Amino acid sequence: MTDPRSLSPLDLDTPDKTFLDANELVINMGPQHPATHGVLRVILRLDGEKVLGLECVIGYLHRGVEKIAENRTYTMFNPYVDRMDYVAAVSNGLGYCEAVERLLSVEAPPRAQYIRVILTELNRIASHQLWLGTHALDIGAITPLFYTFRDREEILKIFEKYCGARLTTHAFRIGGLQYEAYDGFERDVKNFVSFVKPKIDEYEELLTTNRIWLERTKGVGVISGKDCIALGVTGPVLRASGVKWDIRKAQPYANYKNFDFEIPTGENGDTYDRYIVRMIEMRQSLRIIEQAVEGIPEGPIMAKVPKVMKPPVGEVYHSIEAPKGELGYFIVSDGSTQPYRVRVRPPSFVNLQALDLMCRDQLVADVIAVIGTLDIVLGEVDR
Amino acid sequence: MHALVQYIESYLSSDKTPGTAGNWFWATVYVLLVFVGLSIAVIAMNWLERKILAHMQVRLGPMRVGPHGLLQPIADALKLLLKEDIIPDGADKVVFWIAPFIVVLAAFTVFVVVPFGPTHAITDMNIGILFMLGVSSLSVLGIVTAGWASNSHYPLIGALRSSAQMVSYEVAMGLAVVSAILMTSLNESSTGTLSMIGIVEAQKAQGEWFLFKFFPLGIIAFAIFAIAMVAETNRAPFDLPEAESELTAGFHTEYSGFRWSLFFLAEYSAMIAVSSIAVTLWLGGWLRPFPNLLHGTTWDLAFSFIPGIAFLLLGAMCFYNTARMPKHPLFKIQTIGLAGFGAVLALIGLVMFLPPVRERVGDIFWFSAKVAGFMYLYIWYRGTFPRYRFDQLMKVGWKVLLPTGLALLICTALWAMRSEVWTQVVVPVGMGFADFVRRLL
Amino acid sequence: MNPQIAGNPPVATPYFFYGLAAIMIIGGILVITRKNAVHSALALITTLLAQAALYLMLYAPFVAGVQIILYAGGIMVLFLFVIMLISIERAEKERQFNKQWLVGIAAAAALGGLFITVYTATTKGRVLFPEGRTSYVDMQNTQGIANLLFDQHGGTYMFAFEIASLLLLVAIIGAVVMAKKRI
Amino acid sequence: MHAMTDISTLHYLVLGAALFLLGVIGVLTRRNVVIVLMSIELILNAVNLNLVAFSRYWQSIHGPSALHGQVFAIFVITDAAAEAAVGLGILIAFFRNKETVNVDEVNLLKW
Repeated sequence: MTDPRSLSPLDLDTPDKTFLDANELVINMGPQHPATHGVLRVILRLDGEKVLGLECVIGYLHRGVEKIAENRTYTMFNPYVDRMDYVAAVSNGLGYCEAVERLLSVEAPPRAQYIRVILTELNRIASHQLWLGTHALDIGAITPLFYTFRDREEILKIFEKYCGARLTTHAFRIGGLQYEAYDGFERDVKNFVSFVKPKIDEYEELLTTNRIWLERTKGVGVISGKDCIALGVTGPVLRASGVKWDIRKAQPYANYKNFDFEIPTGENGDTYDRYIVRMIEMRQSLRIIEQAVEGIPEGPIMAKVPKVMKPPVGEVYHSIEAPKGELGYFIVSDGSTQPYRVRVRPPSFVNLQALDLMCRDQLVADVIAVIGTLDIVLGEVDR
Repeated sequence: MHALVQYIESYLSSDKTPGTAGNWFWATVYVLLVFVGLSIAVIAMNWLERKILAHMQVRLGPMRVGPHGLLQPIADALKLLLKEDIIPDGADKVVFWIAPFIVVLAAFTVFVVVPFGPTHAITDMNIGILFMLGVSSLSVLGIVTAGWASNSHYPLIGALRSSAQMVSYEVAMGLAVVSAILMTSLNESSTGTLSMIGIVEAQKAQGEWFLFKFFPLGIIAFAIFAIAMVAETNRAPFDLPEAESELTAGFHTEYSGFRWSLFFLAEYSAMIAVSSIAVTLWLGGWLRPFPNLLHGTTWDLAFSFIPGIAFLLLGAMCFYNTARMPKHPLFKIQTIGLAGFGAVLALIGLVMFLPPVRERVGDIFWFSAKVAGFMYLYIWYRGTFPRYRFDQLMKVGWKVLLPTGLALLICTALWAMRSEVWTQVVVPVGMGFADFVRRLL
Repeated sequence: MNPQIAGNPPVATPYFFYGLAAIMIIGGILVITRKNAVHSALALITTLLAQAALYLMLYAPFVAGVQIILYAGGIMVLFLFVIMLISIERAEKERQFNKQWLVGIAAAAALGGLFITVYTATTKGRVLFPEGRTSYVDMQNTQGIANLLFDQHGGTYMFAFEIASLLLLVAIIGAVVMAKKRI
Repeated sequence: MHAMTDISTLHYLVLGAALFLLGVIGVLTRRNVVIVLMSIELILNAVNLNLVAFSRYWQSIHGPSALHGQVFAIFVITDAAAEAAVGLGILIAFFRNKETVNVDEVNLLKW
């Protein structure tokens, strides 16, 4: 495997003159393309169908979220983070709230922690379900999409019941929770867990041993653990390459250290391993949810935080394990009500860097598979 | 008037196809009938595919236009006809204009030789199967030119993919077809035939469908054909030329409105055409199940009731769903419509019980039923399989299907001549070897 | 025309011949005059299909089938494939005819003149092909060709057939060697 | 059937000769190799048409099994397939090296 740092950027204007080739072709995939998951534009240089190199053009969804943060109070900025990774809004909120809590040196009460974990893990399942559906759709299996959306609906219903929103949930507040869990929350979650377990088997039945699926995913978009670390790739992609790194275990936040779960890792770092890792992660999330919902303690849901937040001068970097990888918030406070600077380390953005490395010498169809397997959300890439 | 009735009656009792009899009038009528029937089949297929796929994917599919979306295809057709016909700037206008017509012509012309019954074909050609394969392979020209004329990268890649794919799978398909044609020559005069009607007659004479002939060779040939025909028609899991997640829509990305609908029409009629080939070659064409095992007037009578019963069942299904319709004034028209549709189906079913009709529709019914089975398979594939990658597709075509087809052809030939092989090759060689061994000792 | 010889009725009326002949000639002219190679190829396909129809009129359905499946469906797809592989935008803007085009046309005209001369010299008032109606046995064309190619006792053209298969093998290998970048 | 309206072998020969001449003109005057190859196909087809027409003539004399002309036509088609495959292969190799498809630029015996 080549060192990712040695890859030269794609020279689009001057094709490779050492060998004149009739087949060389530069095509624009996106920004309007069914398989680039939003408004990603990929410039591909092809030799027939083989990818010689590619370049991602991003920024079509740029809204200046980080800059907006500088003009909002800490509380006011909270809903904005939901709009980054909009399929995993709960995780985004968790990361932001915990970062500000660390800045304020407060900690959410245990009950809030438990409910946070439940919602975040539910969100992880929802995010993985959406990933699975769209990824399978990209590879040509249209049916799993509907299965996963059917089941994701149940999670969204719980979110809706809890906080009134389905997608951009804004479920957490700095210092705890805004809302107490509604009546029957625990029952709903338990029902969901028992409902979704056989459904995950159903997805696997359609795909895991499907010969075409195996051919399309095995050995496709291989990336080694070393390259992943060099590129800063995190999340299931990193774990599928054999690196056992999950921030929930490595730097436990919320109260993940109280829960018993495993970190799945792959061996080959190919698309199939990433698929398997995510499937196992869904089951592990269910395990966490089961434990959490059994052990929700009674108590307050909000820590003591001032109405007007003025964190002390300083900076904090707090990262959590979002469904897509390490989601980090770097917040600099100048002691005022508004952050001096917020820098988000979005997993999608960093993971997208590996696309070129993973796609070299593969076919066009593999680019689609790799974009799918990276599980990017353009809202998060562009911010 | 009486003369006309007599004329029609004389035709109905004819034992020749209109083309063979040289009767241009009936040939024209047949052409029109096939054209209309095919269009209806494509429309029905459109609705069925959406409904069946929807039910496989835990959703309802079209439900708004007409009861259970029955009028959806018509609404779609209207929409497509009214849409603006966009020819991209920089496209080769003439070729862009012609390409869809090439595809449609190729897809429709093959039905000239499709035998819906012993006399129910437009004509019976000496080269029937060759004609079908040849003309259906012309559609690749339309696809390639469509992709090229669009002057855009995605259609061009789609066109290149489809030309490579269709040419590759034609080879395997041809080998499978040859092995079936070889089976037609197993008679006293050892003369085979390429005629579509002749192939079915041969199956009738030999008393078994070629699917079960030389078990398992017939089934293997059928399997090769069944895989290759999906690739030939660019359907899932071999739908790379129009892979929407990769090439947006492949060769017809730049097409819209009426021209796009021509591609759609061609795709579905090509599906029906290749299924007809499969049915004719391996599934006994128009023959009803067990024509030899369960023969005799009683069985004939029993089987002749099945078409009517099938339509009655469809009608009953409609009535059942009418009863399940929501009792809401808004659904009144839809309920009535569904009931009316059911009544029409039931009426057709009843008409099919009339002796003169009963005796004549059996062929067409069994042929259509077998083709419908293939159509269902197409939908099922689409709901189940992911898409192959291009190199894997080529690997399957050249490294799996082609060698299997070649081996199969040799095996079929050897099996067909097994007595000759035994007496003229195995026995003499064995004797010679035995002699050699004896001398050695 | 000898009315005594029994035969089949013609497949189609003579007008079909003239129509098809016109299509073929126009197609042929378009093949050699179009700037765009794809247009040429399409014209050639039209010509080939019209010729397949003429084969049918000549009671040669098998050749017609082979013409459609091999020529129109196989060779021409190959042509189109290659035309699309090589970009032709540049070729279109260039001069279409070479420098000796006048000589070429003159040579072709001379050849045409030769044909006419030979025809007039040989006929001298005689009917060139005093043919009767073909007694074409229905549904026997393919079988007849098969008998000639591989009869039970070694068909007349069995050896030629095998040589042709060898030729195709050589062509396959040759094409692969030529077209592949690195072998 | 009226003799005037019947299509004789000669009709086909004239058509074949016309196509042959068109093909010759194409081969001799065009620069684009692809079109030159297509003109060769035109010539081969003209020959084929003659062969099949002769075959009909032969059949009318020697009976329906005298199909030698048609067998020949099939061999010619086989040959055309081989020729097209190799010719286009050469063309691709040529284009890859010289980036042109003009036949009068093939003036080197090596590249």
